[in-house]
Amino acid sequence: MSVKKVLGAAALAVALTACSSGGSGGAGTPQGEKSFSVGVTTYFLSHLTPGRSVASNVDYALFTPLTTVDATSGKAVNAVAESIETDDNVTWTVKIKPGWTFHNGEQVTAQSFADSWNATAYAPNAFENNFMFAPFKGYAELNPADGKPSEKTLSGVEVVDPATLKITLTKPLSLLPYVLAQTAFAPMPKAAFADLPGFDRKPIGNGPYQLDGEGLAAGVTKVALRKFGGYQGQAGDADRIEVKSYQDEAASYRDLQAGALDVSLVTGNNLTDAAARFKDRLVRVPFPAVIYLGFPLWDKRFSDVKVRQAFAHAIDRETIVKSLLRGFGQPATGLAGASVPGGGAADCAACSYDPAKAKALLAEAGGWSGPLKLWTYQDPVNTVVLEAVGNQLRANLGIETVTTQTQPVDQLYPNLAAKKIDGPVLLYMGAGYPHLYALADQLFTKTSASNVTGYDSPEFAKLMADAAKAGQEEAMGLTQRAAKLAMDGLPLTPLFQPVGGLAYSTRVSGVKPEFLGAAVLSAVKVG
Amino acid sequence: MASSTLASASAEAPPAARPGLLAKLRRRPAFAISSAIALVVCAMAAVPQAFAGWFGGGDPRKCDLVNSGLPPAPGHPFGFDIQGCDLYSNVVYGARSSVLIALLVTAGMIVVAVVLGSLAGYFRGWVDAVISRVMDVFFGFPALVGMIVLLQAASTHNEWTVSAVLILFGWPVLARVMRGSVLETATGEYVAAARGVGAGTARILLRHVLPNALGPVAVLTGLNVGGVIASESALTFLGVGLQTPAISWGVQLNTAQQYFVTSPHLLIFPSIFLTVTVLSFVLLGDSLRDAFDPRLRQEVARP
Amino acid sequence: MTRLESLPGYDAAAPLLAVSELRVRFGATTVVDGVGYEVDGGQTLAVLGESGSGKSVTARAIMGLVRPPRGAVTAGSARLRGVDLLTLAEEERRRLRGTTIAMVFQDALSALNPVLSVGYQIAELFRAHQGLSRKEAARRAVEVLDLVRIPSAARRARDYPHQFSGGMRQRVGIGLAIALNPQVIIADEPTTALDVTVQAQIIRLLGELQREHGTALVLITHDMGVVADIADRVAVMYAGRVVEQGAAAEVYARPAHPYTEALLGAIPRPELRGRRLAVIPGAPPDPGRPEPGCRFRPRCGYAGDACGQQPPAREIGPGRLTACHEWERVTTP
Amino acid sequence: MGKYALHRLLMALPVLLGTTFLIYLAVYALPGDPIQALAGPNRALSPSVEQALRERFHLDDPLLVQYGSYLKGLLSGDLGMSFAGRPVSEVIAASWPVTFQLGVTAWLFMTVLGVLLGTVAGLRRGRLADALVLGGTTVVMGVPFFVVAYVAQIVLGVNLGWLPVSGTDAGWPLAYVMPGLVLALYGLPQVARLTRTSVLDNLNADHVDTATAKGLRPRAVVVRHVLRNSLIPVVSLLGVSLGYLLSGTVLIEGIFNLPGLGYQIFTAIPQHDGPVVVGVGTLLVLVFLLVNLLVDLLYGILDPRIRLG
Repeated sequence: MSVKKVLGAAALAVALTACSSGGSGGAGTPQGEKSFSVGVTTYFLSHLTPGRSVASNVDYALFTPLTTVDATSGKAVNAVAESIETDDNVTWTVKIKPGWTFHNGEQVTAQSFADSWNATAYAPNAFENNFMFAPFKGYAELNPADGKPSEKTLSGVEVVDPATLKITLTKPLSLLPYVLAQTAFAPMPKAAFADLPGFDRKPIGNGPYQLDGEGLAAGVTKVALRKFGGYQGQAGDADRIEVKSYQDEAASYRDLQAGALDVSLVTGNNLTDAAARFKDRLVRVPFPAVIYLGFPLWDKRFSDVKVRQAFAHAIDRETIVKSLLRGFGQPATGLAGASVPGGGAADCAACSYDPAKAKALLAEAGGWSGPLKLWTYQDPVNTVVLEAVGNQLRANLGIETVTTQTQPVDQLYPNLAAKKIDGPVLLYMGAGYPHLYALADQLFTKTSASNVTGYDSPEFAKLMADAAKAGQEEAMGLTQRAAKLAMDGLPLTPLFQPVGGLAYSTRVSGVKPEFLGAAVLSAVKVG
Repeated sequence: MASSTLASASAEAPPAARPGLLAKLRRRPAFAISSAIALVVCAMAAVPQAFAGWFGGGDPRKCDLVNSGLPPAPGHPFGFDIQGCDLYSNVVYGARSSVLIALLVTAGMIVVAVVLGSLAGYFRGWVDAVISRVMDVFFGFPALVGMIVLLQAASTHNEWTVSAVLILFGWPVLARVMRGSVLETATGEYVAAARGVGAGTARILLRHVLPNALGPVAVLTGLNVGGVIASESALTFLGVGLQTPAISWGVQLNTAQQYFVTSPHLLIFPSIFLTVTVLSFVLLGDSLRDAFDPRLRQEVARP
Repeated sequence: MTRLESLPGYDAAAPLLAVSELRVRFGATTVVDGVGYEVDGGQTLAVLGESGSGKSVTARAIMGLVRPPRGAVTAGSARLRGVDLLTLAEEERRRLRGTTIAMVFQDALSALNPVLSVGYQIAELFRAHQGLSRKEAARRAVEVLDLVRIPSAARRARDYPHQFSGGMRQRVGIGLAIALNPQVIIADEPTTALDVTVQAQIIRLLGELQREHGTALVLITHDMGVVADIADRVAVMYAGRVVEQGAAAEVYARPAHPYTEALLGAIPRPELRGRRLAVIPGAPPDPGRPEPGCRFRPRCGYAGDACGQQPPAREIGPGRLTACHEWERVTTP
Repeated sequence: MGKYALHRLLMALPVLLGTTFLIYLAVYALPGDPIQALAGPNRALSPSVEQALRERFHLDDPLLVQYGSYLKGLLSGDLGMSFAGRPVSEVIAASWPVTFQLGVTAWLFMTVLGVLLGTVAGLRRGRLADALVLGGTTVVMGVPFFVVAYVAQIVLGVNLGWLPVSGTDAGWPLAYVMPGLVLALYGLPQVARLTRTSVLDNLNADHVDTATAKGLRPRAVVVRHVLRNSLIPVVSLLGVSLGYLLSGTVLIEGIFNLPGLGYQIFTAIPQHDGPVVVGVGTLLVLVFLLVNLLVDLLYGILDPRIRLG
């Protein structure tokens, strides 16, 4: 073996790979075809099966569920559903519009929905969205505490005829149309069940766009969507959409700046830069979520509501949002922001900044002794906000030693569940569907997995149950009363409602956010 | 016929005493500058309060969010960090964890490397085989990946855990050099002589082998200090090292990366301090090595 | 070879190699301080002195190996038949190296490139100076190895320096020097690194080659015993100066400098067996801190008041020089 | 030499085995719940799905049983399934070309630039070029790489628009120039400095005097007798520095959005995705060992004094 040979082999290898990758990159688009590219985080492209999807804008481009939530009115409106009717909020009859087909031409029928839902609700499939089917009758049989499930289908989902679906719940849920708007409840064609892993990579949906090319595979950072000609809803404008995945929004924003991308989410400090750089091509997106400081109610030091009120009053939300977040956020005056239907009320009395009152309340409660530890999970924004909160608590309450601790998500949540966290914890909670009920339910219902404070109020539970039974208008009022009640109990104090941004290049227009903040792909206009 | 030579005839007189190492070092400007900087950094670490107050600020914890991310202003030469604290005093206090970690890691690595390196080099045979293979594992394994895994696993992130991880992945380089030099020394004639007069293993190791084998390791460790400080900041930057409210350059840089575009001074000032510190330690190590043992250049090249 | 004649200052009557008033500085230290010696074709000049006396530096200066930043030749001349090497253009000088004047180094192991075969290293000479093809040069290299009595030269030409024994390696070193048949060979302690028995062989080989080609040989050594047999003339150096010079037999028989005398006392001789060797008390002066007067004074048994002055080189016989105020006392038995 | 190579390969086996076990142990020992990591911060899996996942990935088995079945799979060529439900072999197949191209690019930059700068500095010792190289490389050693990466992205990518900011769209070499350069900065100072000292050592070596005394042209002396000898120790550094490069891909691929092995391993760690971490990690170690074996063989060819075996 000679040196020359070794070098020669290396050079050859480089040349070969250069050729092979050169071929795949920069595939030209035919003349006259309207196309644009959009950046998303890798999380958006983790899975594309309805039962595993994360309800991202890509999911909504590929699938259209029974309903959608109208971004302007905040109401659930019919999509594939012709009508959704109920008398008691327990038994529901869904009529399906005729003429809808999957990308492979298969008819979208009641059976398509039933198949999809059964697959997700069936525990051994281990689809991540399985938990969403808990309100359905028959869920328990498919998800026994141990052993194999005795059934393979939900008894609460009944195909009456190809156009009619009958849904039975275990208890009333007036907000079902909102729930059904998530891609977890989208239909699946027969072809999917021959090869579920294959379907997850390259799903056949019923949405305005279909997946082009290979689809998802390990190491794929880019998928192409092509306009689906047979779509029955509002068709998209672009013929082709290139979806690129990034580790975080900052990376995709950098590509947007460099002109390699047309639409990108913007978060954190990049918003300030984007506001200056993109001006009117930056859309402010209020997220249907809240960032809050939760109190460990199992910790004796926080059992007195006055202590919790003192903490709540000692935090200067305005300044945190203005200085730290550069105005991209909504200082919380209540649980939910105006972007969440039913939200926007100033239901948090203790959320006003009042250091004097805070000190007085703490003194009344017997003062504070010893160190204070604040917790959150690893996230750049959380960490910075938590540190600011710590500084304010130290300054305004006179607590000497305030430390902060961050843990990975997979450590923090189990520790919270085991009540091993010994201080207030800063967390993010997004509404599962666009309704105040969702947020209140997730945070305060005793059995909810995301009720981390241990809040337990029969009065609250009663109001929520009433709301679930009531009609939509009445339900809203009841939910708001429940939220106010919880806020008075103050198991947690909201800090702010996060605001993100969507920035876009001059090549596109009509960029508007969907419920989770990402751009509605079918609404983007090219040129 | 044993031909005597002039050299042997006059060799009794020692060659005009080796010019003092210190004198030799002092003549190098790189040494003078780098050791001065290193001393200042160490002083900062020991008594930050003496430096922090120079411009009127002084308390790194005195923060006002209103000033969040503001650029340099009178009395605040480096501006304010994102929490509205005086950045200058924070950067000064940041020296502490860097220096502490550098000390801990250096000490730890020397201990581990000396123990394992001597065992392998002195006893050879299977002891050497096992220790050498373990070293191979650590050499081949992408150290950064290993460190991330372990630090993810650690439930606390302070100077001690970060140091422990850095030691774990840093010792093999030193141990290999130690092993080599013990191997060389242990075959030396005076060791054979010591063994000949019946000295015990422990005595031979401690009295004869170690003192002679330690030199290269000590110098190499000196070279390493800059790298340790840089590694700490890299780990912290990745979010697995130190965490707020710890004050460290890595933490400051980690926070600053999000604000790089709008508040570049948050990145620039800690970077300058970090760079200058690492540089001074690297240069210091360089000069020490050149002065003490030019032979080591080869060893460093072939760890 | 004919090149020398076309160079400025050529004088067929001048000695083959004449060094005069050569000064070399390393940094601020003058390590060669006005050295001069001459040697003609067919002659062997032994340059004697202990390590650090400047004998090797003088040789390297003649070869043009003393260059900034390490050191510089500050004065003097080194003439080949009248052509001053030191003022010659570098390219002209390069053409003379190897062809007209060549050098054998002290330690052949370090003087040979460890990663090139010895054949290649000798062949380089033919390629550089005679423009031979790679193949032809290789053939000639084998001839050279044969000439320096390396057994199975053709095979060994492909070997690397570390594969040779010390003596064989020095033969290769000599081969490098004689390959192009130069007129002057400077051998810098060619036997120091070798076993005693091998030393004699190497010296004998050098002597034979010199006689065959009528070369001028400058043999640098600190070992008087080695050169006693083959040297025609001797120059003794001490602390950067030549302290005594003359025909070998004369110098050996009647040293005219206390240092030479002491050196001779340091040669073990069969008739002195059983007695202690003479040892020169004290250490050579530190060239970095020169003291006024005779450099040897601190170690000299003859030192008198005059020795406070630098002794000039005085001619005390035909071709016989000494730099000692008290030389007459030294020569008087 | 063949025997030596075989011996080295055999020695690599226990090292590889040890590596897989250590990685497995580390991933196993990670506190926190892999299932929670899978679900993300805002989603709670139902207990039944959790149970199904635990069974699917054998999360409830003791460490040795898990490791045993992993090894069993490994022997039959099965690297296991990632948590995302894709075969690890597929993950590796998809990612290695990216890492390979990145690694080769960075290696080329490091070698060519490092040797060039080191040689110039060595030959021009004490002059401006030397000072510039020495100063430049020390600064590079001190500046945190991520600062370099961000600045490069903003300046070269966003402001000047010369190079793509991230991703592999532009293909080799364009997409790999910036990340390759940043990655090369890891080892570049060492290579340049070693080349410089090595050139200096050789310039002062006796055999260079011999070559000069032979009357060779100055260029021949420098090329054949100084550079050739100087590069030998550099070759061995190139092997060792591959370790740094592979480590560095973990960071660089993240920052530059390159879906390579380092990126996979970096995202797999917080997910507790043992099969991916072990598979990719072991592959990286294997590559390191093989390249170093090659380097040592090459060393033996370049330097006849080294006897392998």
